[in-house]
Amino acid sequence: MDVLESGMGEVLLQDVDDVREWMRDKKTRALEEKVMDEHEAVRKFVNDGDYISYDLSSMVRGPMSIEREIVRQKKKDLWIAAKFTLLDTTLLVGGGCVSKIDVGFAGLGRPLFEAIENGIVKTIDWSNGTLALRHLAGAMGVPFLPARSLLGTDTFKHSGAKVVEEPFTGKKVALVPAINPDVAIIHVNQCDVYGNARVYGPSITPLETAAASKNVILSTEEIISTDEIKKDPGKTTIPYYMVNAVVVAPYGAHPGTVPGYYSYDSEHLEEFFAARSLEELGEYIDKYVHSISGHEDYMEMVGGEARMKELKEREWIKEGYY
Amino acid sequence: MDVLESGMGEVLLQDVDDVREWMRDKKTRALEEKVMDEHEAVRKFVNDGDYISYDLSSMVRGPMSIEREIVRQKKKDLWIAAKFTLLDTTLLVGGGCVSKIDVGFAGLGRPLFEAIENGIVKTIDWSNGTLALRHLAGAMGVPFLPARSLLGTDTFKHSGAKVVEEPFTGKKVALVPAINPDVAIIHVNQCDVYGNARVYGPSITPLETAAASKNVILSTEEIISTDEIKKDPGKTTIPYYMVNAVVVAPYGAHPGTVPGYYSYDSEHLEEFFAARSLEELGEYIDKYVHSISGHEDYMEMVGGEARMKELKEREWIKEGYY
Amino acid sequence: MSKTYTDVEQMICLSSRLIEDNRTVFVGYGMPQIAAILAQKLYSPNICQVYEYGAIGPEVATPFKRNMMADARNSYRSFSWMSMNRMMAQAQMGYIDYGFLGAAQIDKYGNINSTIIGKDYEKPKKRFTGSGGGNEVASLCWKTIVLMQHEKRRFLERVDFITSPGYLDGPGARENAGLPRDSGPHRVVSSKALFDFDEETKVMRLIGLCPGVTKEDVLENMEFEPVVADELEQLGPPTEDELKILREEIDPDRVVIGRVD
Amino acid sequence: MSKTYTDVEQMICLSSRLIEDNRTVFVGYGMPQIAAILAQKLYSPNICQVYEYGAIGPEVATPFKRNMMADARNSYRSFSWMSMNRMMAQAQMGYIDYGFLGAAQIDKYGNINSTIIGKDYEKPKKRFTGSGGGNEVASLCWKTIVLMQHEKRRFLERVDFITSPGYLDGPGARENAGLPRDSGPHRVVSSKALFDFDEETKVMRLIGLCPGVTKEDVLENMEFEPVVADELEQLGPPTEDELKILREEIDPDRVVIGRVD
Repeated sequence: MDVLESGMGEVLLQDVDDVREWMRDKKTRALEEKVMDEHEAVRKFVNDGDYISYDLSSMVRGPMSIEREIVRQKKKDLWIAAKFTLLDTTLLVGGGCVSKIDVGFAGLGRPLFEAIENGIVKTIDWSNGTLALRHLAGAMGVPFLPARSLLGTDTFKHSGAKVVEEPFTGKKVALVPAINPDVAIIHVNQCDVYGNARVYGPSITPLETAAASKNVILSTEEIISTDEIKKDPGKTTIPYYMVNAVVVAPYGAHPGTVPGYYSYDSEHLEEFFAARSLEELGEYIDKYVHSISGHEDYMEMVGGEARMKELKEREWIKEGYY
Repeated sequence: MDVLESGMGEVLLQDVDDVREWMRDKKTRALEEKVMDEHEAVRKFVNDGDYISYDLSSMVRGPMSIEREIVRQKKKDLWIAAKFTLLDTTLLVGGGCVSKIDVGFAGLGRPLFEAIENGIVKTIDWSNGTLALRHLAGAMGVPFLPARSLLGTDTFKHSGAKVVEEPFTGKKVALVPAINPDVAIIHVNQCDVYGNARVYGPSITPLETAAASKNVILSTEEIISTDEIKKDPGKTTIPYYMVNAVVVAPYGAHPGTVPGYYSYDSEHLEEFFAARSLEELGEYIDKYVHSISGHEDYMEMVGGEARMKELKEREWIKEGYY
Repeated sequence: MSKTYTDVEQMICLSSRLIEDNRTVFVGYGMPQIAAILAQKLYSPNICQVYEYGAIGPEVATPFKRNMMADARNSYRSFSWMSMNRMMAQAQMGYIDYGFLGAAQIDKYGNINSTIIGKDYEKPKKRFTGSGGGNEVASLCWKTIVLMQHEKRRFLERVDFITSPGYLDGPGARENAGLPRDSGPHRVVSSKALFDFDEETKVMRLIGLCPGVTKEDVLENMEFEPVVADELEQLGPPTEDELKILREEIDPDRVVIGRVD
Repeated sequence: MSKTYTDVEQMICLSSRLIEDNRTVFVGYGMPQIAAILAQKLYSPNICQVYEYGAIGPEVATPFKRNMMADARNSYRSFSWMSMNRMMAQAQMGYIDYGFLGAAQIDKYGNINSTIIGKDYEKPKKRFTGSGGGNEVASLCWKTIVLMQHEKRRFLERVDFITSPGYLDGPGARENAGLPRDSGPHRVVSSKALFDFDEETKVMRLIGLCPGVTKEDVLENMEFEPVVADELEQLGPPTEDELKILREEIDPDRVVIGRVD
């Protein structure tokens, strides 16, 4: 099982035993209330230079309010896992927070591409599937997992994967190294004050990301009681002991959507995508992030209760959610 | 990444590309009705010499009616994956169907142990966790997955796992080879005629087992409409295209329980466990399997409607099921 | 005679006819989403669309919204909602018959580039989205169908960056690299023509022409020379039915399909 | 004076006092299940029990039914219902503080045998259940507590078969084998005594005596000689509260705890 080939991409390697120790010592199994506001959550758990992972995006259930707070607090030099991302990467890069991106899907729009083309941020190319798999490896407490993708491509060459001949049947497989992010940011539909959380609908990797990460910030549409959680345990996606902070953030995915809850805000999205350069994106960010103090102000700014009601009504599909 | 050590246990190795080809050619993506009776399902999909895996057991949601049919049809020389098993292994071994057992948990009771001690069946020792992981590997289409258990033990030596030094951080890890069973037998709460199936409650590996297996027989407490499935897709554990046969088997887990539906039959279980030798177990099997023609007769024999109603009433916990 | 439909409509309609019914189809971001909806509404009602974000078998609600993937409409009335690792696993297992992708560039062996233009990875001339789920789709599904604008700068001898694998550098190369046996690019649908791949050389092969397009027109707009089939199929234009559904049901604002000038 | 409680009651009560509150506990099949229920009812209401069959944090309904694991009672009012691979992954990640196991045999390094007695694997003198989830629990949880009937044939110099790892053959052996750092056997609760493990030699160490049991009584009933602590704790008998809950709420039919002769 010799290594036949190694990708040249930089990888944040961590010893699985060091990660285990962190999970033992720094995450509590006590039923402690973890509710705090976004300022405190980001101040406490996001540091310059951190590796950050957020969950499902593509304008769907993205943890936008927390990401805006990260920009507001001017966190620097972040390394982000951009699996299936549209708004998120662009916002964080536009806010000057990012130095490296593990690319699954780098998002859309010129400002982000401009930052890459100009060398402002460095990319390490993977794929959505292998980034998801790296989170699964991180969540399984193993140093790597095998895959039959990446092989033969330049994506492989620029990734940090390796090719080996496996010892059971002699197949060539790619091995992808585990990711254990410093921080996970996940927007959920419901959770209790301890962090037992429900995610409705299809998903990228909410459980894997929460399990693998050293610090986990949940933002949630609403808090429900632990009794309600216990009445339907099959709905719990993330157990409380993986979670460090719970931030109540109704409409926290705006301008994106939370399926079954509210539609994305297509008018606002046009404003976002109208930014065709980093400079123009900077103006958007000044307006919607730096000029205001937090998510509550933001919601007022984008239309308040009335607008939210409208977005809720636009979401006519309810089946299968809640 | 040299192999440092290899377990001596026999492994049914399959080339992942051969398995892929089977999944392409032998399982249909068409929405075909797959409902058939237990006789036909077992006749069609279980062959002498097959590797068989059943899902969650320990008297919970075990596919007992199908297992009784396998005994009734006197299938021979089966190799079974005994993860978390109590009744199932004992019944199949008692019925003379089994030649090899991959042991996670070999079950309880003297008859089974007698068969092993006398060399009637051969064991290959693993653990529940690594057997589950081998099914996950099979369900991921990779030849193996890594684990940090088994290491250093005689369980490892008698398993078919290997130890390697992995190439990212130099850790020693165990690699367990994929299982792709010839047949999976899974008892589910509900499914539609195509095999879109719901399993409620915690579980061992229903999805992994269905995905990994070349033929999948579902037995189900009830059939529901596809429309109902589509109204709540988050509840679907197994998608239809993994499934080959759907057998309607209300109370199919008897004398075990289906959580939230009906309790186990403790009185009948005493009769089962009263068999202290293979010979006595043979008498039980003659009575409850060979002397009758199938599940319907069996249900009559063990008390019919009245008894079933009783077992349903005993199951006072309903929260979280359905 | 001016055309009564757009290039995008042509590509979408043509590709929607290529999906066999009763098959699983791994649908990529963008145009393929629309083509899959059209296919299901018109030609192959029983395809089972699957998406990297975890939806299995949705009846995608229309109208389709630009840039949207994974929202409630895209996931509507699925058979099951799973997650990315599970979907990729199922593709890896061989459960997914077709992959359906768009791309920025393709080369003669069907290798796809959606990462960068230019040879300097650190400072690319142009950066695109990267693989997304494309690498998995092209690696793991049995047959990949690629949708491409037909332009010379997009049909290259060799792409600047192989994001997702075609036949790499020819016969046997996929298997040698460890990719699943018998998988690979199946069809390329461009705004001018239809291609498959030559069985012996694994080079892209011209097999059909869009209405009003000549063989020369196709070849002039490609950097490499494809194999050309002995007989070229004359491909039909978008039908009235197709256009009606596209324009009235699927994309009434014409944000993806565009408008005829 | 005849005893007013059984050996099993002694072991269950003693072990129930060992679990710190606010910790995750991976509970194995059999006696540990009952001990965990008792612990949660009496001493550590906020432990989070986890089970290999996927229940996280159940408030197990009583009375407890013999041989039952994974049924609705065992899963009652959980925080989450998952599956085996996910639970094992979480233990592997370091999320699970305690492992709680029963065993047929144990040796001086805390290695557990629940597979066979005899040296011929093909034709064992006696066959048991095998690992179950025990190998994962003993490998992956931080601290393992083992419940054992105190008999000479069960406390061995070396078990016939290491089903689940203790300290293997001494200091450093777990780490050398690749097992997680700083994990391993924490306590052994027998029907006569309480043991931990000597930090330097990793050999089982006697630290406490059950009521009415002498050190000699303990040592005579072990094949190997454990390290003996300088001071031996005098362990209390089952309390009235403990017995009441055990006999009235948890196991009224006394199928597990048994009856005093």
